[in-house]
Amino acid sequence: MLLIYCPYCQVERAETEFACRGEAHIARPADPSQTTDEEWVEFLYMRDNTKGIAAERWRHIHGCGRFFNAVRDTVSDNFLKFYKAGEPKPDLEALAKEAGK
Amino acid sequence: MSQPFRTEKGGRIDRAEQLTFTFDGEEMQGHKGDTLASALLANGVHLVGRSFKYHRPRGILTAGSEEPNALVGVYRNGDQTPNLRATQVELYRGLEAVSQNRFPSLGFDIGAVNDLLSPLFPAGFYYKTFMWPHAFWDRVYEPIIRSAAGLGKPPKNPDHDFYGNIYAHCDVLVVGSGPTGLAAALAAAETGAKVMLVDEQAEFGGSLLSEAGASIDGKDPAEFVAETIAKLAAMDNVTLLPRTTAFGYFAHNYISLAERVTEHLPTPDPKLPRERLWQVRAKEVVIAAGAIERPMVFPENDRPGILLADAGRTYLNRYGVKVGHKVLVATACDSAWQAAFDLADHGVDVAAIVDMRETPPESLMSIAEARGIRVEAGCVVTGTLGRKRVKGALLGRMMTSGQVASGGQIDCDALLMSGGWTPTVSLYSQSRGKVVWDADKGAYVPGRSVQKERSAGGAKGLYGLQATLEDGYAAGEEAAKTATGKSAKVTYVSASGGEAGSGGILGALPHDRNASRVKAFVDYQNDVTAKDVKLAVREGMQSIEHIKRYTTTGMATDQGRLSNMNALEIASGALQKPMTDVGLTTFRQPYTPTTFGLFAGISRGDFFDPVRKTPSHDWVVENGGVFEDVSQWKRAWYFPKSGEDMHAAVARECKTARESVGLFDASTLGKIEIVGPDAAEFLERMYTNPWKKLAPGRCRYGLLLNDAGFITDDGVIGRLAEDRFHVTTTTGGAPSVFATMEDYLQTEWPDLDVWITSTTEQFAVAAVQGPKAREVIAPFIEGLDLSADAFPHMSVKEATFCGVPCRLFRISFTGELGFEINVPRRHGKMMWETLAKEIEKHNGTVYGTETMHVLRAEKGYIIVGQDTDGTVTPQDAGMTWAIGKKKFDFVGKRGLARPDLVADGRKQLVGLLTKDPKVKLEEGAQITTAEQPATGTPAEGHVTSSYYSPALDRTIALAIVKNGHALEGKTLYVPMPTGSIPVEVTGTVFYDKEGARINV
Amino acid sequence: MKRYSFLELAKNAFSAHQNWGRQWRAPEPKAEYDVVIVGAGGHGLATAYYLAKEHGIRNVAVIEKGWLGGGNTGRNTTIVRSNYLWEESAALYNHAIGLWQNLSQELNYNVMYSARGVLMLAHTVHDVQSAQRHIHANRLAGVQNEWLSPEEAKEYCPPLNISKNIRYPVMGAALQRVGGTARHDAVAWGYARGADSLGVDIIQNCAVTGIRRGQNGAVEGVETVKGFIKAKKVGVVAAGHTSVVMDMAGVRLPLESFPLQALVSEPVKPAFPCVVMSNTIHAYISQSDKGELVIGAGTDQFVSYSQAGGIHITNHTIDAICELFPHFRRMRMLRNWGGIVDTTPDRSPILSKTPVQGLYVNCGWGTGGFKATPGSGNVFAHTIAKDEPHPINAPFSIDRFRTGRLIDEAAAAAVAH
Amino acid sequence: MSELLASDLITPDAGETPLLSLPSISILKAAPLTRLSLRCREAAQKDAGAAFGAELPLSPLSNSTAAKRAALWMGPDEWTLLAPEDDLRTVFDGIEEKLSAQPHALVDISDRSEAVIVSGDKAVWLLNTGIFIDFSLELFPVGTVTRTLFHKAPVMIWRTGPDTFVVEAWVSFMEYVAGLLVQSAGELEAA
Repeated sequence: MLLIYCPYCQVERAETEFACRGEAHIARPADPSQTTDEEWVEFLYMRDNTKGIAAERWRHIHGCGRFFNAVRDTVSDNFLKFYKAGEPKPDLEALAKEAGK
Repeated sequence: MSQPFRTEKGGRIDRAEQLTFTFDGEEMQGHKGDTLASALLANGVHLVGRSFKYHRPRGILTAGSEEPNALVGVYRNGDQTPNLRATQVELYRGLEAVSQNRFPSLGFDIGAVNDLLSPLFPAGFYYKTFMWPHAFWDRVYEPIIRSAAGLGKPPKNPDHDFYGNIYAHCDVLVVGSGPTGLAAALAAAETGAKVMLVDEQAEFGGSLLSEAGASIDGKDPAEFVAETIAKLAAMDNVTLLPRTTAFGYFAHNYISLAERVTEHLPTPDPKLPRERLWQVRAKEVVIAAGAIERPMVFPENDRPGILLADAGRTYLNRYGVKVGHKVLVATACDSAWQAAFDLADHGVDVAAIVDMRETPPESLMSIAEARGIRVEAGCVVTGTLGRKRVKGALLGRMMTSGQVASGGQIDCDALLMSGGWTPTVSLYSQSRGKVVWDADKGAYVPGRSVQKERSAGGAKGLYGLQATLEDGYAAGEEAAKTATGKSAKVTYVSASGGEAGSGGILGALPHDRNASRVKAFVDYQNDVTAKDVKLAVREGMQSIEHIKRYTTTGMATDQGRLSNMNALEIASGALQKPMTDVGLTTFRQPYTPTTFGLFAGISRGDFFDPVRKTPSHDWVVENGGVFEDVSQWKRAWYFPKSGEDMHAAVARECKTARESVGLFDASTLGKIEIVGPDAAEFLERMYTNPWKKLAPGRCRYGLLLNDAGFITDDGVIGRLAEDRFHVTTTTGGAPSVFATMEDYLQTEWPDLDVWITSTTEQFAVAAVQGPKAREVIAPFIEGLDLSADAFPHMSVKEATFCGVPCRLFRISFTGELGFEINVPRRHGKMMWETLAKEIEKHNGTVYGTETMHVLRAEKGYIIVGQDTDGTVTPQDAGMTWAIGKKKFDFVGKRGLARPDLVADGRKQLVGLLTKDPKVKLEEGAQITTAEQPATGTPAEGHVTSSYYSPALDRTIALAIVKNGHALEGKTLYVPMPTGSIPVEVTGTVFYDKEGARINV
Repeated sequence: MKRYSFLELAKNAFSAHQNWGRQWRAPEPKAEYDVVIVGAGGHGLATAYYLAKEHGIRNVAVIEKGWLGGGNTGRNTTIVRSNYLWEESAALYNHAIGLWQNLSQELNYNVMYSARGVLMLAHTVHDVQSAQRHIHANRLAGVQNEWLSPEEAKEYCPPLNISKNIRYPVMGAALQRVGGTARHDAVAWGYARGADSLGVDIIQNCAVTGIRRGQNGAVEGVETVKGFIKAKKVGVVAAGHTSVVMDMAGVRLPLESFPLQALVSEPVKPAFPCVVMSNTIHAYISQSDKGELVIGAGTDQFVSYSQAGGIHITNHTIDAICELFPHFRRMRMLRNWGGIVDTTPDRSPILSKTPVQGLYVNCGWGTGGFKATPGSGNVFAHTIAKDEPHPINAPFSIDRFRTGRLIDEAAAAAVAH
Repeated sequence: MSELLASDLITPDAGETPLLSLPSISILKAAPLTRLSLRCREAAQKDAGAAFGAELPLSPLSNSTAAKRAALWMGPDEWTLLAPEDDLRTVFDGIEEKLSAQPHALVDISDRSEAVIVSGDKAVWLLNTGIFIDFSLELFPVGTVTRTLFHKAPVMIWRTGPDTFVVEAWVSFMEYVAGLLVQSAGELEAA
């Protein structure tokens, strides 16, 4: 059971308070009608499924209810960073270096 | 004295308290402080079980949780627990234990024939045979294999006990309370850190409790233990947990502990849980789990009476039990000599110390000499005599050639062996740490820490009383400092005696016997011999994981804690590769087998999952209603009157609702209040329908898709004000719809000034449906003109019901005149009972979900999840009318334009009428064009809903059918085992097609 | 290859089993192969076996990062069944059942396929509707599946608690009698031995580090820790690691890899005759021939390659087991482990050609791959050999996600009203 | 913030007998309350607090209280406002009026949940039988409020005293929550 920091509540809580919502920073096209089928399937289903350092969406569903993002090493399951929704995607390589990966 | 092998004095047992217990029905005596194992040994009982495969007689091998042989079943007041380690079962008055895996008796076991046939049963034999004749596998071979399976008998009755749970946090968790753990706990505690000390044994102290001849701080080790524990117990920043096993080390320093609360008590208080699960988040962990002794792999090393040397010493010093009267000690390291000396000091005849080493340390030799103990240096045991109890041992002299020459035979009634020590790295391994090979120590020891833990003392291959104490203090101090930043002056104490020894051996010992005929056991419980490991290699198994799986070595209930190192060495020899290239199997949770009930905890019966009830629940129970589970909710299903079956009850409810009036509890429907200047814009983006022009006071049916274009939910949405909507969802869909809305709102459109709040449980909802609906509610509604003109279909207004503020919807899921009254939940019971009484005046009826389904089906209203299944689009469902044509976008709009969603030949929602109006189709039944379709014919579709319609006095059905909308009037078939049923494709509205009844 | 039989066993007993040969070689990779299969799990080994056996393509290598059968093949709960909803799925899994029934004889290796029956419990009215739909669809598709009342279910599985007083009472069950279990390691080993004997090279401890593509974009071979291996065709069967391997060829897939846990109890005397599954309360249980209760848990909610899941997932599963089988509450967990399952949006696998010429992929089995092993390998071999899908796996293309023609097995489990 | 508040706003339901009453722990059903969910952006926070009668706490998991008023932080733009049962209309209308010009959402959720008061030496222990939170006073001081899970049920925990907690749950979950609290406390009666 992971230990997760909520950047809004500013506390660490057990994973069971949170819902993971998959890969982060996949924006819904502003005008879907202008997208090709390939672009739409990319948005709907295609995922990096990264082995290593990746950014993902979490929601503090049994806490403040806010969505936020986290950077996690999917091999060790250790978190490298938590940040609020809307904040830019961090430099994953830099984070990886810090974590000595 | 009834216990012939009990020492005169010494040990930590309470000799004053005599306890009677039974083993296989035979009554015996033991003492408070005994384990079942020590008590059995005190009575001279070594034979306690039979091995898994060959049913060989087996005795107690160890004194700890790694015991592979002495597994027993324990019975107490109707409950039975299999496979308990006798070495861990604390003795209590009246304990009732039985041996396992034998028939008819432990002494005479038919299964033992396997031992004679063993040449036919090498490792993996079952992969090579039992294949012919084909049919014999199911009928003959497998049943035989299965009946031979298993050790103990499974429990026969539901468990009477319950299990507790507690979540805890601490700065430093110390696992193990030997010298290292005690020192660590003390050092950490003195800094003021929150410390938890856990030990799997009944008493704290670990090896210190069986130490003899050493002293700590000038005191007897046991005294040091008592004082230290007393000191710790007095500190309120310390939690002491004996009888508690740290069995799992998970991500982010989450450790799970199993506390045995009542198992050791003769008469447990029924208010206490049998065991308690501790779920601990520790800032730092000190693993002080110590090390365990390794068996020696020589022929017939499994006879009852053969134990590990340290176990023999523990039984002697801690429990006051002599493992035999004439004891042979076989070893390759120093530590076993101490066992011989202690035995001699208790007047036990030590037949000899047989040490593989040519020249054991002089210091030991002289002590042995002083005690007149015969020493056979440079010798190995090459076999043992006896069957149900060891009678003697064959000696072999090691020659420089590496060969072994026969060295005669020595009689004994017990044999203590030691191949050296193996650090307990299980928890470290579970923490995902990678062990590293330490050539000097001849052991795998913890490598770098992956999580916030440190191994100390024996657990990292460090031995000797003084050294382990110091290591413990240091580990405790560091851990506390890392966890809290605090440190304190820790008073180290020093020890004398208990020095670390040297020596040790891995793998199979050399011998002069016929290798192909003798059995030298590596994994006792699974009957894996050195031969088996070599065979696996011969057959091409190169990874230790393959060898393990092929031979099953290390897969017994000790998870290979005793066998892994010896197996590895034998494998590496056979592969002619260094051991480090053979690989290593990983230890997994749980550290020792852990009770299922502990994991399940309070989750049983109604606490298995919350039971959600509506305010009408009690009334429904009192009035004989039958419930159905819908997600976590209990919903009234139907209300049988006396003598009515479901069919009759539902028929009556339907008829009454259409002819007069029906009352239905709609409280479980999801409700979401959407408020803010952008509320309409938000709905516009979420739902397929247009919302901006919907006037306050009006309602509209809303259809929700996912971005793939498929229907996910629906419900009526009322506009209460410019900036306030009351949204309803399906019962099961409520949480996911809310989550989806939050997702889009927070992450896609955070700029919108709108917020959503779940009001599902704010309101109780009564649906009053039928021609008399208006008359039924009129007497209780104030502040609202209910007339058709003033309050037409699809209206919503705030008013009062019996003086209570309510939201009144005029909507219908039946096709009849209908109202849904929302009152604050606390008034729900009142509202329900008021209306239930009122409808009686109109010969109305209460109705449940089944009738609701029939009534809506007669009108062709869909149920999301029943008539749709996640692959259905609005077009498929014939609901194109629900899509706002002029809308720029909505969730699912783009998805709907994908090739397959606009392709021909999609399955579409239609009505079906059986040619024979009496025949009711089965829901889920398949539909074909051919009357007698060949097997494998693709179905044209399936029946989604099917009922008897009282209003039409015939059966009706809804179905998803390929090109269905174009097939109206055509005949299709529903092939059933009993024959094919012809059906006509129709529209989805069966009743009141022009919809006149709804607008009265 | 020395054939296995009881006689052979008896003969070897006299030579103290000194003369058994290797079950498969440990060859060094050749410079070039007609086909390289990436991943020596059951599916990969089966693919190689059928390439050699049915398509005469014997110049094949199976390249494995670790040891063969060490991934999900050796970690699953060994359940075999084919009573899936959609014709496409039923056809695929039923093809596998057909092969299972004769697999021990085919491979001359006892894979212990045990048709003890798979019982799938229904706990709600919606479950019942869903089960009925499956049964009707299966009957038309020629897939064996039948409905049992709670009483009949208990008769088939005596330990089952059908009391009306439990939280989610058993309302009935769908039984597939030809469903059951098989010995997972034996499946990998049997296919390995079979493929090896037909000339296939199984190369273990040889991680793939890259997939080389030529000017025209077509596959040329794979880079490995043991050097470059030329290949006309490459089939990727890497389960949880498929995304990682396919990324080397620049192919994106709709996959997410989740931890999936399983556990076994201590071995006990026979107590459980069949396989029981409950999707509603998430429990899968059977008893191995060794006597262990084999229990499948759910997946964690986040992508992970750690092969370790959270204990709360296990707790929830054991909740359910103890609720359905209250007398197992005193049984004890012996071992708990995790695997990595690659799942697709519609919970159906991908068995398909890819946009890259000569590159084929077999993935997305989620929690249900083991049961399909023979059928999957069989049709994937066909796809590679013929460079076009077998009719059975044609619907399981990558393109279905673009067009929207999903094979949505999760859909039927849609929550109702 | 003191025990006072419990007696000022959170009061045991007069009609109800205690769910549990032991020397070390008591569980009492709380009387009905006015509960409002307020959502708004920063600009409106001051006015909202003024209109309500207790300022909106801005630091996470905190509360602010005044006579017969309590504002609980639920999220960065979400507060639960507590007032006596009878003040519903006045409070609701008061805030609506004051915020009429500013984007916000005010929703009556008085009936959505029920509360029990858990107090006594063993209160923390009892909550920890089902909640994975460190309730030590350093990390969870008096006045802290949070939503979390109690076993399988969503709850709101509000510490109103060192040994006193208000445990709130949606009404249909309360039978589960209260039932488990009472059952788990059972072992405290063991000899």
